[in-house]
Amino acid sequence: MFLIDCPYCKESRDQNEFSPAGEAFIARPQNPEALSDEEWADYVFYRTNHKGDHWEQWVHTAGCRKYFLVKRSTISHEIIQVSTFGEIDSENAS
Amino acid sequence: MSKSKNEIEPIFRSTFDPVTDGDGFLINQKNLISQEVSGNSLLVLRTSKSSTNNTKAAKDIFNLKLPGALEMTNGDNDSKCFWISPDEFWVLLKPNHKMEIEGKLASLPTGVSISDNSGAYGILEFTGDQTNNLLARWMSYDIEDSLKDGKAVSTTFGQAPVFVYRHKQSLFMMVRHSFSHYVAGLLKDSAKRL
Amino acid sequence: MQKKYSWYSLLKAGLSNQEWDKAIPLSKPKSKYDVIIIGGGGHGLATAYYLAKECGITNVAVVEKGYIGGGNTGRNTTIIRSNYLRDEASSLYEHSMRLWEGLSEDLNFNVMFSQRGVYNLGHTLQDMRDIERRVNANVLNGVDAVVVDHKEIKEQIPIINTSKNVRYPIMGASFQARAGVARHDGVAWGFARAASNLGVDIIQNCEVIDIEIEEGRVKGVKTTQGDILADQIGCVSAGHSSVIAKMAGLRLPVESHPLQAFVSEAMKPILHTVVMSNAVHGYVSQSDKGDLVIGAGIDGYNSYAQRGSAKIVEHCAAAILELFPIFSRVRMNRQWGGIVDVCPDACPVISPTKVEGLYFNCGWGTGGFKATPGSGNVFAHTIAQDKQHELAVPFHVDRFTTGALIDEHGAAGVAH
Amino acid sequence: MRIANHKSSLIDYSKPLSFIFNNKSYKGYQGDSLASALIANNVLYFARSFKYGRKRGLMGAGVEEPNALVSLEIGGRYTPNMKATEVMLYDGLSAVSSSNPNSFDFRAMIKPVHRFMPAGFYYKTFIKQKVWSLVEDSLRSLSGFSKAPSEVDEDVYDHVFQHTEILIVGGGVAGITAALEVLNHSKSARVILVDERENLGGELINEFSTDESSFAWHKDNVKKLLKFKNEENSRLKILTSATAYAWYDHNYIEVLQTNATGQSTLSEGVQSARKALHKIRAGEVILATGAHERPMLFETNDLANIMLSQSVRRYLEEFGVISGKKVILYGNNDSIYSTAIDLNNNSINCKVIDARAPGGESEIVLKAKDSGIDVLQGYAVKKAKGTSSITGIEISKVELQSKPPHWQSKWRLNKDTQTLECDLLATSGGFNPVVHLDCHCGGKTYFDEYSQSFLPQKERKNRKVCGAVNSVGFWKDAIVDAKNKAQQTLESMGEVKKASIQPLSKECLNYYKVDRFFTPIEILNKPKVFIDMQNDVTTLDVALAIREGYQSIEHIKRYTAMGFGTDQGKTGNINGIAVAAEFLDVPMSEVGTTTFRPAYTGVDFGAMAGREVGDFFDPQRYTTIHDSHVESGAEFEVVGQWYRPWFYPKHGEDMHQAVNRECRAVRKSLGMMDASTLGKIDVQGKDAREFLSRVYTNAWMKLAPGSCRYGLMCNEKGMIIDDGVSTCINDNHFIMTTTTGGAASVYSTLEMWLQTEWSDLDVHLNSVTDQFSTVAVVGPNARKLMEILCQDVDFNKDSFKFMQWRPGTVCGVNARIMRISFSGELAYEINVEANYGRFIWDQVAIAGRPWNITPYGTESMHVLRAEKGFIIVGQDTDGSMTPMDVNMNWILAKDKPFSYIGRRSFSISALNTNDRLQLVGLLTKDDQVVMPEGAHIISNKGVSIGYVTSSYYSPALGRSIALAQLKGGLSKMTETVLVKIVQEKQGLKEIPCEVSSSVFYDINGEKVDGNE
Ligand SMILES: Cc1cc2nc3c(=O)[nH]c(=O)nc-3n(C[C@H](O)[C@H](O)[C@H](O)COP(=O)(O)OP(=O)(O)OC[C@H]3O[C@@H](n4cnc5c(N)ncnc54)[C@H](O)[C@@H]3O)c2cc1C
Ligand SMILES: NC(=O)c1ccc[n+]([C@@H]2O[C@H](COP(=O)([O-])OP(=O)(O)OC[C@H]3O[C@@H](n4cnc5c(N)ncnc54)[C@H](O)[C@@H]3O)[C@@H](O)[C@H]2O)c1
Ligand SMILES: Cc1cc2nc3c(=O)[nH]c(=O)nc-3n(C[C@H](O)[C@H](O)[C@H](O)COP(=O)(O)O)c2cc1C
Ligand SMILES: [Zn+2]
Repeated sequence: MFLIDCPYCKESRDQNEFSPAGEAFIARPQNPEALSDEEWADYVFYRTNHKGDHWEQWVHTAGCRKYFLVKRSTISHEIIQVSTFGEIDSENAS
Repeated sequence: MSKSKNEIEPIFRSTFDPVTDGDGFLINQKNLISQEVSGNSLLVLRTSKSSTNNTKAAKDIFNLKLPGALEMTNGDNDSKCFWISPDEFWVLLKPNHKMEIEGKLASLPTGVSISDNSGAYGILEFTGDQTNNLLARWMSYDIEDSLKDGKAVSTTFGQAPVFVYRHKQSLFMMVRHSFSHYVAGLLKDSAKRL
Repeated sequence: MQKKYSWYSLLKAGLSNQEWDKAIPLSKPKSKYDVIIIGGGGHGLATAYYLAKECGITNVAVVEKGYIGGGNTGRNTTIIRSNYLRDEASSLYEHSMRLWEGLSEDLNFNVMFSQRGVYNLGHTLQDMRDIERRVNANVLNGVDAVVVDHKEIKEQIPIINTSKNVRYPIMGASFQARAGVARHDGVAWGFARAASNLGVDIIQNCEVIDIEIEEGRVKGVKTTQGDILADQIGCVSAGHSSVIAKMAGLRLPVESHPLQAFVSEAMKPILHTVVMSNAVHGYVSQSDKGDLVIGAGIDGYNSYAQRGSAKIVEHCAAAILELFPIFSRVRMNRQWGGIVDVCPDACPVISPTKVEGLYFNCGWGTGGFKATPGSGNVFAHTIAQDKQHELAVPFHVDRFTTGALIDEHGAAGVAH
Repeated sequence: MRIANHKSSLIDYSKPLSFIFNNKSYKGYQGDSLASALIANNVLYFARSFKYGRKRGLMGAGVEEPNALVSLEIGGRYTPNMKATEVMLYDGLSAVSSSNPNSFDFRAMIKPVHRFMPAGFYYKTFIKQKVWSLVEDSLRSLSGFSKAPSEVDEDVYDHVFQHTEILIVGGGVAGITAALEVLNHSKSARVILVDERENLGGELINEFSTDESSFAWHKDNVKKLLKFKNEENSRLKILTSATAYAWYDHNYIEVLQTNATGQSTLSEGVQSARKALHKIRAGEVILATGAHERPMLFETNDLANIMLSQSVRRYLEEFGVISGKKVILYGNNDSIYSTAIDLNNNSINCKVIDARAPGGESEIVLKAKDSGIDVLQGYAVKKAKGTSSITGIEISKVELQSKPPHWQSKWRLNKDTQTLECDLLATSGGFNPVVHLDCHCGGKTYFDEYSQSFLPQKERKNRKVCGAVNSVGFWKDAIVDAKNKAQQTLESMGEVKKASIQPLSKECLNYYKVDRFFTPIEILNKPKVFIDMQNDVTTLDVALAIREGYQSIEHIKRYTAMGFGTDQGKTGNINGIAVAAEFLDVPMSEVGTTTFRPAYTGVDFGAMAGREVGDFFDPQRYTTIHDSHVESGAEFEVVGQWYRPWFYPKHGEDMHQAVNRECRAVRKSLGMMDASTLGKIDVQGKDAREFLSRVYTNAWMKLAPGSCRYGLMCNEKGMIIDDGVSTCINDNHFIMTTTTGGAASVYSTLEMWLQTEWSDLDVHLNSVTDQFSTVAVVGPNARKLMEILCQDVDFNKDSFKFMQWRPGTVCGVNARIMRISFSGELAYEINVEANYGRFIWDQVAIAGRPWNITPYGTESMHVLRAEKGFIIVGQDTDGSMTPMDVNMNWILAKDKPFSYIGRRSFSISALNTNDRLQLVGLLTKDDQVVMPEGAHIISNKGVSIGYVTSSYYSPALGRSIALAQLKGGLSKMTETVLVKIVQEKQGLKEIPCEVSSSVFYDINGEKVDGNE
């Protein structure tokens, strides 16, 4: 049962207030119509599913209802960093 | 026939009305009393990214100062403003106050919106030193230590979303109408075993 | 050749000092194999077995990073059934079911396949519509299935709560009589023993850490026990499929999530069949040792740790009590998790890849144990012929590009 | 046997209790455990083992006990598989052995066959599927311990969330010390101290009579703790009879606390739960869980009255009982001497067999010798003698081997044996730190040569270990260690600047030293050397597993079932590991442990579920009008979490009759429905239109204020996920409705798009589902009724058109009235603030009497909408249908600039084949036959080409109608297809149907304006 620091509420809350919302940095393509079927499938279905430190989205469902970014180890479940959208993107995420 | 119908005064039924006792108590026992506070209006104020806009809107419309994270502010006539998220504030008004405000809504600045959610929530007030113990049966939030006077948080109660705040000696919990039976059921059941 | 298991051999061993051959010989890697199978779970071992037995390819190694059967094969609730909704899926699972029915004999190893029937309960009108639809589809596909009403359920399972006045009253169920459970470890060991008997090397404590590719074709693997060359590589590593894919520069339409299960303390037999409920999120059977084997739900976050969240397990216990209130004082003895590889359409990928000679068999998610022999069988043929077995064709990874998904969320439902 | 006048610590001799065990009455005292009370009554046999049905006595005194399983009470309080050692005695208690040691047991009778049933027996037998099916049930009936309960639990279980800065697990000397240390040095930190036992003190209590100062320390420090606890605004919680059984991520620890009475009570409305599950989130954890003793191995080591040395001591010290008169102590470490001295002090005849060679004795050994205890050093027990309980032992001298053939077998036994008599053998092979909890969530262990045990990993985030679990066994050192760890904890919390650390004494090391843990190979190769008592796993089973290639400790565990029992191998596993090391010829550290998992000790399912059972299993959501539906006798349908009226039977009507009546009322005159459950989302902001255009497939830019529009929502796969009507309040304000079941997921999906992708859009979403109560007034007479109810709206059909809305006052209440229809009839939906919902419903009902207004439920709603061919997302679609598949191409905007959600997928190949399942109508040739939903349509080859999604009897048409998904259905209009019924319910087999449009009633839509 994770304890997650909501970057908006600025408080640690129990996992049962949050919902996971998938891998981070999967941007919706600007112009889907211009993509090949492979590229589109890659966006819709394919995931990195990283073993190790993993950037993902969570939403504070029962709290402020904000989506935010979490870097969490998928091996130890340790949360390494939380951040709001905008603060971090796929470029400067480490 | 039709005429006489319309003369009937509309009957307002408060959220917890079906589950409270004849005296209006949900729970009434040693060290713990829970009653509904009804008749308030609840407006959801959504704000733009520009904070000056927001501050001004809050001031103009409600004569309220916007609170910071997990706080509430108090305004005229016992009105309150709660922080829900960086762009969402709930304004709790005394009943008669709402009409007055509706007039001003037309002139909302861009990026600011208000929706009326008065019917969506019921408010329970808890007093007595068993309050924390009771709520801890169903809430993962650290109410005892973290919910100090003036603090306001949205969290869960069992599987229901709720909003709680502490004001002076009392703890208040806002519950969505459709979850009120469920929440009342949990509260009454747990109160038996404090 | 290993000695056969029989009453005679048991008697003989009992009189001597229990002299038995190694069921699972410990092998060291050779420098080169025709085929390397990555992952010594049930599916991987079955693949190796059928490669050797049906495809005549015996120069095969199964490379396992831990101990064989230590992945999901060794941590699942062992429910076996073939009553899937879509034709493609039900053909594959039914193929598997037929193999199960002769498996112990085929392997000369009792995997304790117990056909005690499986009930999938319906609690809402829509559940019942879905059940009706699935059962009808099953019957048309030659899969045994019936719809039973709550009275029949009560007759068959007297301890179940069929009261109308509960949160999720039981309205009916689908029932597959040939379905059941098997001894999970036995399945891995039985395949391993039979495969090694045919010449397959089973290499444990050997983790694949890289895949060697030359000009778009696989060359071999790097492992913690050194480099091994191979003409073809089959990856059957369940929760770790994406990790292996990455070594080959690929991505998969798969995510890894924790799925949990728990067992009670052992009791005298009380539940003689398998009961599953999607609506309340739980499923239960009683093992031959007497423990209730209970499967919980899946956690929504990605994880490679074999553990999940308490709330999922607790909700599952509550669900089991909805169905069986008399279990309230029964105690949980142990609880664990596995890493399941979930595909967006709840169906597996059995497929060649862009890399020549590299094949994936993954995405079985929460329900691949039942497919173990069938999956190994079609995957073996797929590798041997370098062409998908006809039952595997719909499970090509390209379906995510073409859109020919085989949506089994209804039938797969809650984890099982 | 009870020792007269033993000044034992826990027994209250003034409170005698009576109880029943295996149908015989006994007496005990307050403070006894069931086990100690039975020892006092000279009961030797408690149960039988799993595989061979061997009679077994007690081995331990606490949670480690593998043998003594009993079931407690009957009926709604029946509890299976309790360890007699963990049941505290109360008056009237009744228990029976899980597997009665005094009655006939088939397993025990087939002794000669046991040698043919080695580990893995079943894998090698009954290999034919048919044979296995025949024998499995009879084999099953031999398995298991207690019978399962047969009645519903009388008691309840609570969950309690707890938060603390520091959680201390274990209330022995280490835990007590740590608690006091942090309380003394921190002003604000909250502390929770838990212990599974009834009293604080742990093993220290056993020191009281040998070491007076331990008694004084205990009294003094427990008093200090209680002072902290009783302070006003106390920061300390002490939970006793409370087991920390699981450790989850981020220091979330679950503790199961048992009510003192073991049952719940109900008096004058105040109830207590039988057990409470504390869900503790701790900043820091200090583990002070102590250590479990482990047994020595020898032949027939499972006879009754072979116990752990520390347990013998515990029975003596805590309960004043002992189960023998002539005691031998056998072990490889100093702890047997403490027990010996204790026994000696109580004038109980005892003798020590020490496996260690003479020389270099520590103080306690000398002390024992001085007090006249007979000590034999350098001897090992080969075998226990006796049939079911021990009568004596065979011992031999231990010899060191110069060139050991195996890694561990440094020693072997001399051939000469002596026999010694005894009626109780107490053994100690050293101690296993209770690392279980620490390993549940990623903690590792390492092998410590000195104590020959697995110790918890030294450093872990936000966790410290102290006392015996940290291999600091001597109580005075445990105090030092605990203070040190408490200091370090405070330091890491920033409560003290620098932790003050004191050194441990020299004695400390000796205390824990274990020598000659390994059992000589001569013994290991004997039959009936039991490792796991509960599952009858022997050394030979382990050897066989290894010979057969099951060599990983995890394989050994699974092949032999070692550690699978209710004790989870607390005493046995370590010996299993040692034996495996021996046979594998590798060090123990290389063998390693199996994985430690929750639960540390068993947790009742009832406690796991807590109060989330029955009515509280899942929220039941009601509309504000719910009471009225109940009063009207409605049957309810559960949709998502909502309870919706399904139909309103009158005067003994069945559903069919009720639905026919309701439908007819709607079509002919007037019906009313509670539509409050639909999800409602308030969409505001200047980009609201743009937003709707992106998430719906159709166009929204031109919808005028005052109008409503139906929308269809897809996911990126192009599949339909939701539908509903959205209303334009003004250019910046819309109210979207969603399906009842889909509300929550649609809302969060929409928020996701806004927050993660389209943060540039000026749009705010608010859920207003609960804000409005919605009463639908439906039927040709709807307008007449509305005109009565609401005077400030013009209901003329040309001014208030279909798909428009008007603000108005209904019976004095502000309302939004939408003219939308899910039935094809003239219909209005009155939306009012929820608190007026019931009032408006009642007013509508009263005012509608002249038209015989009829409330109708979801079933009639389904029939009515099916007659009109309106789909229900989730019933007529299943997550794999596109808008094209349901013949709704008209709802796909072609020229929206933004590629709305799902649109790109419409062009991929598989979504454009002509054999996709498509939604059509089906008309049975025999118009009175109603097909079962879910029945399949078959091709002439007999394979499925589709299925029935919705099927009803249409009262309006006087015939049956159905919707179906049919392969290529849209191009098969008027063709005849066969629907196959596989369950021959009404004697039907194949039903011929005509494929038709999915609109059956009022095809041209003339009814929507109602009666003029
Ligand atoms: C709790 C739970 C309950 C379940 N219940 C059911 C059920 O009731 N019915 C059902 O049909 N299915 C069930 N399943 C699903 C089922 O267990 C799996 O689908 C199935 O066992 C997968 O088998 P496998 O052989 O593909 O995978 P695994 O058994 O997981 O084997 C994969 C192997 O690959 C190895 N590996 C990974 N990476 C490497 C590497 N780099 N190098 C070498 N080896 C590697 C792993 O160690 C592992 O042993 C359940 C799963 C879980 C977790
Ligand atoms: N060699 C040794 O290690 C050894 C030998 C004999 C006696 N002792 C004695 O052990 C004591 C050491 O003190 P200590 O405090 O470290 O250990 P302890 O055994 O006295 O106390 C540990 C306490 O933790 C409890 N506990 C364990 N796991 C728990 C869980 N999961 N949840 C709740 N409670 C749990 C135990 O019931 C026990 O009361 C000394 O009194 C010493 O004399 C040690
Ligand atoms: C079908 C099944 C039944 C099991 N029964 C028991 C049991 O009776 N006792 C037990 O301790 N563990 C039982 N286990 C759990 C294993 O001990 C173990 O937890 C599981 O295989 C996962 O491995 P791990 O805990 O070593 O990671 C069972 C596992 C499965 C899959
Ligand atoms: Zn938040």
